[in-house]
Amino acid sequence: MIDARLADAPIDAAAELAGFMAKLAGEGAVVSFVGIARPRTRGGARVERIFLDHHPRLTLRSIEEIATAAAARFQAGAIAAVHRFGAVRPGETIVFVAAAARHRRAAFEAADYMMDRLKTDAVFWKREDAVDGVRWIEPTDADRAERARWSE
Amino acid sequence: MIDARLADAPIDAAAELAGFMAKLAGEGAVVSFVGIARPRTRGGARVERIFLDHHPRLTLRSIEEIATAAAARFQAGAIAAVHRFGAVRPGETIVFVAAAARHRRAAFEAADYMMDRLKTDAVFWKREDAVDGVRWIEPTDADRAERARWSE
Amino acid sequence: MEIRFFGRLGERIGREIEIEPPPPGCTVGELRVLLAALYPDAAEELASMSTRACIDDTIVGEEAAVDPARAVEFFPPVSGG
Amino acid sequence: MEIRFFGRLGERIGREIEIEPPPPGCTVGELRVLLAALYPDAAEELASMSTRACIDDTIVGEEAAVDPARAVEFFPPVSGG
Repeated sequence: MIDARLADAPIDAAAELAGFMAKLAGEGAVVSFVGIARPRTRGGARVERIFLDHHPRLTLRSIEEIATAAAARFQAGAIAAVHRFGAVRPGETIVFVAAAARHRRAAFEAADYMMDRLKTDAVFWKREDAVDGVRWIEPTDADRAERARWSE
Repeated sequence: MIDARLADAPIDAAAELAGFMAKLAGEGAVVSFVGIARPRTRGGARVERIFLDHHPRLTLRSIEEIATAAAARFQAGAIAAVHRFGAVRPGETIVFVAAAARHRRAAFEAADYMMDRLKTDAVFWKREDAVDGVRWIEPTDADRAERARWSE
Repeated sequence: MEIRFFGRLGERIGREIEIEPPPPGCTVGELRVLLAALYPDAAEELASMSTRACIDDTIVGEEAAVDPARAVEFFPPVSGG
Repeated sequence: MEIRFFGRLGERIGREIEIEPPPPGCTVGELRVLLAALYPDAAEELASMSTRACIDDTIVGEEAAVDPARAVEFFPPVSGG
């Protein structure tokens, strides 16, 4: 069961978790990750909003590909990946992922893997609008290093 | 902010996540783990219930200690650890943990650490009542190996 | 005095029993022997060093003095959650 | 024909523009040169190989043929989510 979606309105992480758990079929372990838009830039300036430009088809396709790869690689019985696009205010949930598996190690790894890939490979173009200016963002070196952990 | 609790009734994981997120103060990453009582023993027999015997003070103290250690070790700004005791039916949530941190790696590790320690060090005595008999359970070799990953 | 048992031992013997206070100077190790005589079905577990003794919420060793005013608790190995 | 831009390029040029169909046989590489002349402020990014070209939802190389009936899209490096 793979549920990959784009959201144009704030994501309610608790409602997502409830919906995800309602569909489980005997898995003993559920790991979820919630990413929340940060109130400050790396430099410390107040962020007014994040703008996530996206592609009408390829963005969702990239999320589906990551979710499907996580399910297969970690034998996760259920996977969810929900991502905002458009304008996101600080404090709003920007991404929710969940993985359910028989054992907790697989559930942790599937969620961790999805986040590392979403942070580098998902088809978004992210702009940070802060009080000190507007910046288009690329994956950080830390993001690339996390992503590299999963290379075969 | 550390919230360690015992629960004598089913845990509502989504409500726990909602309550946890409502108390955050700017952390960008939240990882939660939900453990669900399994419907089958390792041998495949149907489980009628899990019974978690606990100590009136030391059980909660052990959970508090694990939560506090996770917060300190991973600089997690917020930690929750909620555990059932008494009789638990298959499909019911037996444990909920959550960790919030500035960055996702710390949040993942804090939740992972708490689960590995709860599965071996939490003061519970677990009995599995299955259709083929009643068994008192001890940590598995896999549980001990997971726990050992965090030894200094 | 009060003695309490948890887990498998609690199931076998009961959560709490009241026994005659042991003689002054009795140690935890001697209390195990005394209890094993009262509950031969649980003798092996009572004698096992994997069964820990606890007084006032603190794990104690075999030489710890038994005070009839302070309950002694016996814990089989914990299972974790 | 339709050309679409995303991310920083979309902000600079606009999401979608309509241009005169390029001459038959035009490649994606030649289209970049043509667009750079139209949008000198974006010339550097249009020429950069880190800006990928995409036709029919598939990333294509510099030698790919431009068909006026099929929009070409230009993607700066993705940021991830």
